[in-house]
Amino acid sequence: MFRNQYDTDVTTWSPTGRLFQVEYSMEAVKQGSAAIGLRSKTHVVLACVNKANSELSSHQKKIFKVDDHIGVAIAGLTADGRVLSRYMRSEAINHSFTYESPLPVGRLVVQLADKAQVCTQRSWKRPYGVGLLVGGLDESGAHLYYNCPSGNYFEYQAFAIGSRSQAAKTYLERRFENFTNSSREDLIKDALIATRETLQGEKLKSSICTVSVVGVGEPFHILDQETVQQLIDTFELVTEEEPPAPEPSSEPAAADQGGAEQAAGAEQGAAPDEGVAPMDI
Amino acid sequence: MGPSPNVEAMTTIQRAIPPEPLDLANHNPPKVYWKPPTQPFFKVNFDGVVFNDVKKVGTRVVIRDDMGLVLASMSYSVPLANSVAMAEAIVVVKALSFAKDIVQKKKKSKKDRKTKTKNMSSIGTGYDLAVTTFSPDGRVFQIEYAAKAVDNSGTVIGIKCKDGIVMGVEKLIASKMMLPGSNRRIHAVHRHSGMAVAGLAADGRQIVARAKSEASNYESTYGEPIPIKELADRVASYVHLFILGGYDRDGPQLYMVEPSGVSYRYFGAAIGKGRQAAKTEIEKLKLSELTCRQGVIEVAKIIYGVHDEAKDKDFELELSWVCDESNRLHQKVPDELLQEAKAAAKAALEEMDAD
Amino acid sequence: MDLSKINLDAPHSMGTTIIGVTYNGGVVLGADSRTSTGVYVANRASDKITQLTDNVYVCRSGSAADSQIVSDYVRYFLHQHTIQLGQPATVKVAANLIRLLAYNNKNMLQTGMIVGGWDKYEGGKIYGVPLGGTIIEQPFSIGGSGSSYLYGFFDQAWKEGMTKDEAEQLVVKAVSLAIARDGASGGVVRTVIINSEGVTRNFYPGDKLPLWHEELEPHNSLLDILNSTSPEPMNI
Amino acid sequence: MESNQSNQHNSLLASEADSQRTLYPYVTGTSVVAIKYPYVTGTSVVAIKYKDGILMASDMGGSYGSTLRYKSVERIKPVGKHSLLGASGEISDFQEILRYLDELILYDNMWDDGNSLGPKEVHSYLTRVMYNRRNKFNPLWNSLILGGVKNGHKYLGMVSMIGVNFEDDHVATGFGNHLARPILRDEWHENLSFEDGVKLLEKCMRVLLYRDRSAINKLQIAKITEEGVTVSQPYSLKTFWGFSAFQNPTVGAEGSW
Repeated sequence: MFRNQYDTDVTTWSPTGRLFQVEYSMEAVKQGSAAIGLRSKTHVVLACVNKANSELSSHQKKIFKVDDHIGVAIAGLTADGRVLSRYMRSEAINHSFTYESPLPVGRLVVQLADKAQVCTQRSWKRPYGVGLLVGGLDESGAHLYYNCPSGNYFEYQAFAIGSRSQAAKTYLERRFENFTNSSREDLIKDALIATRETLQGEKLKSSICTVSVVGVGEPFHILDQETVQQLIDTFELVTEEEPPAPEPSSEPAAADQGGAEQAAGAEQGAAPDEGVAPMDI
Repeated sequence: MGPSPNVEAMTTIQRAIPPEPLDLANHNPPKVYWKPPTQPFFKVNFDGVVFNDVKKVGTRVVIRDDMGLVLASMSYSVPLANSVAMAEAIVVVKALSFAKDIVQKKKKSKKDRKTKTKNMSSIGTGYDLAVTTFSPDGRVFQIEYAAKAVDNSGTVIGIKCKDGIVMGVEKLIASKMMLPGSNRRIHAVHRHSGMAVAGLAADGRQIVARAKSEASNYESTYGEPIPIKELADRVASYVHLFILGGYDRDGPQLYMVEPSGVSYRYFGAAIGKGRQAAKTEIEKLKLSELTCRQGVIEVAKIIYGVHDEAKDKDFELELSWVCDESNRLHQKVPDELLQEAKAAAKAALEEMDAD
Repeated sequence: MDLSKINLDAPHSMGTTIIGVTYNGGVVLGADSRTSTGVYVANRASDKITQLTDNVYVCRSGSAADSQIVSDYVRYFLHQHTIQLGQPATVKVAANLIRLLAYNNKNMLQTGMIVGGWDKYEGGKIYGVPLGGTIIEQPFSIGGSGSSYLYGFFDQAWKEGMTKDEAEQLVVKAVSLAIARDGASGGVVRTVIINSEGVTRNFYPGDKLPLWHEELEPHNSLLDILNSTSPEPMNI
Repeated sequence: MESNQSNQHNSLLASEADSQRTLYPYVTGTSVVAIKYPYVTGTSVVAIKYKDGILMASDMGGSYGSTLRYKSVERIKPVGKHSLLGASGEISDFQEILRYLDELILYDNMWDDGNSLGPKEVHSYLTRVMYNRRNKFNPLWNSLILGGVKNGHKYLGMVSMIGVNFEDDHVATGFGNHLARPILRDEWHENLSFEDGVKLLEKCMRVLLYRDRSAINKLQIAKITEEGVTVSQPYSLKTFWGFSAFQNPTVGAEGSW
């Protein structure tokens, strides 16, 4: 796995002006099972794929409630994700203690990004190996942000992260322009379809995905399994008519933080002779 | 091993594994391992190693000049070849193409030649791994590498008009699903000043946080807003590259702060990828006659002009001003004006294309 | 009077009259010169108008020690600040530093101050910083124990846009009036005039001050009066 | 020595200090947080909700003991775009609070993200600050009134120096609590026009002027609506002295003074 001498330490610049450790931490996001987020003017839907390490184990929780108006879906190191979502909770609760009003989503996201940035500037630290899709509602409407281990954050209409998220992104890119005026139900439907895209042919079941919603008049909550299954059953009819998903490969499904995905992850990794630091956008 | 007259013509093959184990106790190392080439030649040394356990062939190439200074080095691994001979062949090809690459790169950018060679000579020396390490010729390569990140980032410009300051940023966008406004590069620092940062946006926020606290500390101690010059001086010590614009009792001022810790006042400044072209464009403007409202349009035109559509992804134009029209407050340029500026910039581009 | 009951250990305090007045072009600061320890006059020629920078002075009242330490600190801070900025500090900055110390240490400081000066941005400015650390910009400000006797006088006599001489005369008159009624104020009247041209200090000795109600022309001795060819000889 | 001095001073200001709640010194280890007294103080502030927003009135006096030392103290200040703050009590503490709020609003504005603190948030923040300071036995010696309008919601509340806080349709601090609130209870209603609101406040301020010895006849009225904040220029109210008994107080009360 040794790439070069500039990638052992977070704070060491490569001759081309890149920070390899930070870039590698972004690779960690690709190792985790997919998380998907999309928003309309009034609602945000976060969905994720749950992969258990074995038949006998349960899966890791990947969607967390931060406050009534904010939720987060993660991909990558779930342990890091839990730490960060706990941080977000405490920021949100501190804000509502002082001001008796909800913390604007965009501000929480910047605080979170700043926290992540600190880890990229201390040689004895490591960046958080987790990507977060933060969905929330505040006085300026519904928002969806992606927080990256590099300390960057971006606002999206729709986005997907994690393993095989490219398939979901492709689906979303075809449709995102209509999301602004989507109904809550349509958003959930698109979230489920995008989730299915990442499964590479595996059947979409409520047991392997989690869906959550936050929106006007609807505090953040995770939909229960029966509801999700009902929705899947309803939509399955429609999806049958659409062009089939990319041909399923025989590759085993990635367990969260599992090693199975490493090969694919490395492939997507930053090629060493690429000139511009990819995180710098 | 031995002198090679031309990188493109001749190379030598060096065995990785010594033919027989060394008797370290009685080992008498040869007096000379390696001789530098004579001018004007460069020497390319390379080697291949077979890693059986991971089934890979590792290749190493190093190019040195007549002084023995390393110009470039590279290591690369490829899946295991069928035979050792084939592995050696791969190494030869790799080494040659690498050498050719370097030569071409040097030819391609005559202007940047000096810095390129400089940077190349740092690689592999070991003097370029820590900010606290000087190279024998007294340079800190880590700082130079960090500057690279800044050089590669989107163009950032600032101009001083007669009634205020306008700053603009070419913010590259990775996905079309991204919405405008996030991962900002221009930040308010106090009521009357703002900062446009190049390099990593996340690092930029850190410096902005410092600037904010310097500004509010100053005000709580002295009871009046911090002069822009003083703010520039204070933040300069935190080492970064950015443009600081503000409007204080001495009028509008624009500073560029460099990583070396110096700050100078400018009429117009540009950093990032397109800085050279942008500077040329700024020089054409009659800044002393320009109002900020007009300046906004010009800044937009410049940013659109220097954006390399072929190479770079989509971008978002981020604009801010602090001027009489904004009540001397640092603010985002109003949406209506931003749209007007974008339209004018696009029109100017099309006109140029038509010519 | 029982001299043994005089408390000579009482803290030195400037039961004082201090004044700052703006005029068209600058400011005039004024003060008496009496420092007391209880009822004992510890210093009859003290200078209560203290320089902070080239262009800013402060009038001190209350505890002499407290006001000195505050002005020493502020002078030091302003010195640093002047070097840092490479230009003179404004009156506002000086006043704010005084306020900062006065407010943050209000339970330890017994001093009220008037900051006055001139700078190129705002011109002549007067700031009052009374006990407690409030800061108030004023066209004129009075302070110290003697000021109680001057409120009415200033309400009546102060005019917007006075000349330098009018302003200084007003200050001298006011301080002498206060000296006449306030036991804690006395001695000489000192004034400091600050404007774009610089600083002028004036000194009005106690025997050159105007005489007020029930005050008499001073003499060397009764003998002089007796010997004088007064039309009405003393009636013994 | 120090305490001796401050005691002397206390007696000078006794009437003001005694009218405030007494705080006992709090001993932590060897250090004692001393009791503090207000020095320069402002008197009542009165505020009401009206049809389009909030109206607030206060005079501009700054008392120093019983001396009316300052007469141009602005005791009503805008806080951001949506709020108005009025204060009675220690002026230096009010200035300190304004500095806190200035920074709060500045940092809020610097986000430049379309979110902003409304009156409710500012009031809540002040509540925390006041209560926190009183818990350190070092209160900010003020009664504060916070009014504002944001997104069509009118907000009017107050905080005391010990952190007690509440919302109401009309509020008043200091003497206003005793003299103005009864008038407001009688005459206030939801749909007061701007003109009627101003008249009602002036009625209160006039009564305060007659009966609060710290009040002065130089006041400001501030208005906040969805459109923004306006603080009036300083002005004086006409007073009424035309009762015949005033002309001739002893008529019908022989031997009176």
